[in-house]
Amino acid sequence: MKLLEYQGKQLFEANGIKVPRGQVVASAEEARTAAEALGGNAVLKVQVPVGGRGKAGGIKLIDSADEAPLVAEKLLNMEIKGFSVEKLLVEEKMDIAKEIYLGLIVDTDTGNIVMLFSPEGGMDIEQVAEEKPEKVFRLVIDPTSPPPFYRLRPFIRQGGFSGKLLNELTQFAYNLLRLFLERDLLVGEINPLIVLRDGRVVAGDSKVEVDDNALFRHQFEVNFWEDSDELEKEAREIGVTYVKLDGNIGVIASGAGLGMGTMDLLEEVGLAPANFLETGGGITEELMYKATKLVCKNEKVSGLIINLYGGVNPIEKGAKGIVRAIKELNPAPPVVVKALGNKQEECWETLRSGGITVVNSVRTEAAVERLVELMATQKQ
Amino acid sequence: MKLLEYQGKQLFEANGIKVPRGQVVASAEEARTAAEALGGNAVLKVQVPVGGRGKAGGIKLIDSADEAPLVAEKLLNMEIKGFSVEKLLVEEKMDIAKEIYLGLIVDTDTGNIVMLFSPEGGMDIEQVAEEKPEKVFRLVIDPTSPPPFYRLRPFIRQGGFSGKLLNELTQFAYNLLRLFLERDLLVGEINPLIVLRDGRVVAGDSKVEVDDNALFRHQFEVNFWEDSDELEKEAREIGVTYVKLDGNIGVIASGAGLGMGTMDLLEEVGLAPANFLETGGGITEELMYKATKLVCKNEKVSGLIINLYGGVNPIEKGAKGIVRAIKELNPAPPVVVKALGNKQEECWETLRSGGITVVNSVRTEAAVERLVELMATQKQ
Amino acid sequence: MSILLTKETRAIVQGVTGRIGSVQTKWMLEYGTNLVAGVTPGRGGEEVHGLPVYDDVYEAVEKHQANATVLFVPAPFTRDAVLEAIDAGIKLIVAVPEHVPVHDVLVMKKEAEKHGAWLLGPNTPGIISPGIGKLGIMPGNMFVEGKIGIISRSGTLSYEIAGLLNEAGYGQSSLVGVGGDPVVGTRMVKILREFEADPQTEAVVIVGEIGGTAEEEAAEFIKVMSKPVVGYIAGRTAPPGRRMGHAGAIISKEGQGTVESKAKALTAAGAPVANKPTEVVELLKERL
Amino acid sequence: MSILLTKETRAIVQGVTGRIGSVQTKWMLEYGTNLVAGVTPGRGGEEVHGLPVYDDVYEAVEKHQANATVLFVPAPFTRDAVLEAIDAGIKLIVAVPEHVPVHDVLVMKKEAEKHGAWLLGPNTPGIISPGIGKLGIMPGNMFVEGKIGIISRSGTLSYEIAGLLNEAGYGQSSLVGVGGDPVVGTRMVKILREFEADPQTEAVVIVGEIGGTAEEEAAEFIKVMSKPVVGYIAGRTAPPGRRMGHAGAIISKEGQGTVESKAKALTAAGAPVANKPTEVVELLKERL
Repeated sequence: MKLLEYQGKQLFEANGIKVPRGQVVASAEEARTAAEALGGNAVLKVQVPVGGRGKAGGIKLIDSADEAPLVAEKLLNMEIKGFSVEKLLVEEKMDIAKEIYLGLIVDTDTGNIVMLFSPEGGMDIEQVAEEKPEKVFRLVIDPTSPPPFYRLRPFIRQGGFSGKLLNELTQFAYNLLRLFLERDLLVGEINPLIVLRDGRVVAGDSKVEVDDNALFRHQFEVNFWEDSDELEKEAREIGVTYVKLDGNIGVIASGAGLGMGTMDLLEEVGLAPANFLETGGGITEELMYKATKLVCKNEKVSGLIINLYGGVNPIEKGAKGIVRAIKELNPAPPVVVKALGNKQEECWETLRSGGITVVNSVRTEAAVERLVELMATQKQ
Repeated sequence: MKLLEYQGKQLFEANGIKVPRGQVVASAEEARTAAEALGGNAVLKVQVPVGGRGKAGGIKLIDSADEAPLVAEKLLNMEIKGFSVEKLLVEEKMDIAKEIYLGLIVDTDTGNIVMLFSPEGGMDIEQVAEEKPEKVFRLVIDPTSPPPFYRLRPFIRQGGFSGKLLNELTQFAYNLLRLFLERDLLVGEINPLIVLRDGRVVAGDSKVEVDDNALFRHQFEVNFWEDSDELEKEAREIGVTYVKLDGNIGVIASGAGLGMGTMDLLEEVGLAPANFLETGGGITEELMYKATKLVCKNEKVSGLIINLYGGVNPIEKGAKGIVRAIKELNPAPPVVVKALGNKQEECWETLRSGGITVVNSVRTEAAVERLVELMATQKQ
Repeated sequence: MSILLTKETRAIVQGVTGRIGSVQTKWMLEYGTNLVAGVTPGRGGEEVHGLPVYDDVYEAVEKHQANATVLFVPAPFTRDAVLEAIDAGIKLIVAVPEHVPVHDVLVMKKEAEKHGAWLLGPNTPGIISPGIGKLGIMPGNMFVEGKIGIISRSGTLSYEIAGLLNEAGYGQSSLVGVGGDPVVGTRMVKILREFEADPQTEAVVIVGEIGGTAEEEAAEFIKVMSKPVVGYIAGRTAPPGRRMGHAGAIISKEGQGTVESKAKALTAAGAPVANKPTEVVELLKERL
Repeated sequence: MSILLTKETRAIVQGVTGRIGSVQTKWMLEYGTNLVAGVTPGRGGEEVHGLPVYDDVYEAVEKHQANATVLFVPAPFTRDAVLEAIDAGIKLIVAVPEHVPVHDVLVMKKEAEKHGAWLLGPNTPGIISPGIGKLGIMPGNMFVEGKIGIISRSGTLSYEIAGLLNEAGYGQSSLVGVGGDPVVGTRMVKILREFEADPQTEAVVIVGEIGGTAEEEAAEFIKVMSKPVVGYIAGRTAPPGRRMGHAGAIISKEGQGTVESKAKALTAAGAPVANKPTEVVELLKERL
């Protein structure tokens, strides 16, 4: 789960990472109140789950609270890279002396955690990393023995800092690392980490991703789900992975690899997926019923391919859920189910009695071909 | 700081270590209410900071709440090994199937933590340890890498347990270890750890000592100081170590070793210390003033020996505090101060102008001899 | 011969008393797998499908000289179950559970590496050596004993590939699922080395996916391998992978992690890459 | 020669900018100690009594090849300051602060042992090698260069013993305070071995205390030592030591930890034990 800037900053603040004064708002009037609290001198930032909002005009400065409603109104009506703006963060304007980069990430290949730090932070950090790699410092962290505070000081010192500022920056690095480890973050990034002219240091932005699989052991201060997509919320409740895409073929698969493989084969015949839905190993009748309904809520869906293997999954039970869902849909799109594995015969029988087209070949291509036929038939 | 049983149990409960139902009370009436809450079937236990209270008659069983006030009254009037009983713990009576021993301690010699476990717990555990050492299992714990839960299970399994009970006992061991580590305990002991006939497991008693020096990093659920001695409480506030003893010579030293050495020399000439007071390295005028007054609050004190070295301690400032305290005391006991080290001349001068006898020899014996003379003079 | 799961394997099942654990244990036994015991804390002394159940792995190892384990424990308990197995000296660990937190996987991976244990998963279908046994959830009837080794990041896709191989008359020496999570216990290249050394295996199929650099790393070893390798990489049309902030961009190795980069690396190393599963068989035929 | 603190010692002061740290630094410098730098996090770039101040120990070691440190940091920060010094490669660490939590000492002690560093304290007056320098808080004027080594668990008592030795014309090679806390970084016996090996030292005085088994352990080594050893143990009349629950009784070694047991062990090993400080000199005279 990727957090919005304001959510990440709330998490920062609760964990000792200083952030600018500010408030998140959802209306022009709230924006005025928030700007007044800052003496009118404020910056308004759209809260969207994508980068590049500055270049897209999603960040505006104001000099008085009176300007706030009008500017906020405009920002709240924007759409940035397909995301409509629901919230703004109204923050104090800052007198910036220096912008620093600080980030933590999991290196999926080695299984290490990597801390990245650069005294030349800000919008162009990737360029810095490419052109002046000596200005980006890396600390490889063995997750079984993370460094104590005192080990981080010489790491940060490499950026040319000393005295109080060195201490302050080390504190940011340490607190971010603690947050990262204690709250199961996948990404924790502060860019820019801002040194103000008055000597204060604050997190100018936040980029935080939490591990959904670790939520069972955390009580977060923030309601992350608040601003997420309706269908994705529903998928989370059902217990499946759902990603909305641009095409018109609904895809359900009992594994991520199989799902991707199916999508690749759709492309081969000129079809585009409307979504990616992966059930994992938790198939039940109910889950398949809900998943099928969920996929078809997307009005673009004009065909559905379901690709299942019965290893740990009881596909014979899943079949019942599919039949029930398709019966309730009116109109139902053409559906092809390929299902193999334990109890495959029982599964096929259930589907066929429910009027569903079954492909019992090991070739997913055969299922795709069958779907193309069905869709062509229906069009006529 | 050693905790009373009920304090230790409050700490246990807050840390997932199950205890019997019960309540601490300070009066006969409260005892009745507490007994009623348990259906009248209860055990009353005096809360004193010494062992052996059972043999001293400090534990009584009752069958109805009506008995409670009378029994409580008697117990609250007891004195056990010099400690008057201020509080009782009223607990449910238990149907005991098995008594187990579980304890954690710091091995001061090796710097390890040792977990001790015996399936034959209860009052005679020390005897078991001596006569059947094979029934007492030890787990040596490196404090830099304490064992995870799963390592404790085979340790507890040695006691002959399996299945649910093994799990439950391992949970006690794990929770006690966590408590010990997270809250800086010096001793954490459950004896007996009781297996009830209905299968529940509860901590029948608690023996807990917390490290006063680590209190800066803890917020305890329990007010440990509530029941401690007045003079010891005051000493803690001043910032010195004070132990009350049986004799009549007040002792103040700027180090523990020197204090003990001084006490040993008093004994050589037939005198007995009224207390042990060690200032540590934090001497100020105020501290010496308060420490001198504190020692003399004990009415038995008929002579005072103060033994100081000025290494990290500013003895010239301490001297002012001594002079001020002695002036205010009426009558003041005979006092001898031996003081050496940095700024010793300034220190002596202050003391002498204040009318205090100074010994400037390196021999503590000389100070003791001088005190004997002074006390003899005064008697005449 | 086969790799990792061999005739010497004496395996236990962690989480043997659970719903899934119990069913899968039955199927593994029916498949002929040499399971010697089960472990579920708090259930020591019971029996499941004739297997004695112990409270901890240490006891199962002590009493049965177990040297492998397959786990069916809930995701929140997977880390500790794996660490216990490692600590008890087990050298082949098959972690089936999905939804294990990434930070838990990091710790499991490091500890396995420190102790020289093979950790497959988490989120793996497991390992099957047809004719010997299976530790995992793959349907046994989808595999046939033979000479092709399969390494896969995806359980379901590997079933599809195995099915196609069967149709074409190619059985499998072993199928190893490394796990479908972003971080897994064992790098593909390590398994590849085992197949290269295994006398039964005559060719290897790598079933890869977009993301990470496991396939690129494998390609380096393929260059010096004596046996033919064929690849298939899923995810050409997958939504662009999570971009992990700037940090992701900064640490990523230039042009790695895409289907194209993987295909390019493998092809350059002499391992042709199929565009779809059915092509795998054709490419293999050309090389055998 | 002397032990631990020698002519090769290049020491830093951690907590050099604090009230006590600054004063003691002045006195150590006046005594002739080879101090090369100070460390206080957040104060890098300043100067104290002519010493450059750094933000961390790593930098001080890098720029001055420091090999020893003496600490004057508040008790709550002592653990991390010591661990940093160990991590930075320092091999002689003098931890002066008192009131350091026992659990912190446990960790410091283990880490020092793992890295082969000498950790004196906490709650130690430090070490002084008259004629060379001192790392600690002992008043310099109470010590004279000579041939007696002193090992002490008590700072103040050791001053008294040194004063008496001075009166009798016996100077000291080194005085080592191991620390007065229940758990300390270095066992007495290790220091004893250094004195045995030190050419300047002709005899050793052990100033012990009730509690623990450091003196008993030292006695074992004294049996094979070539140099005379004299002991003094304080605490004969001390209130009975904290009895640490039943656990204390169970782990305590039969009849150890009392003044009597220590005196008995030392005497049996050939090291007579004085009843009072003045007797130490007499016993020493008989042996030199």
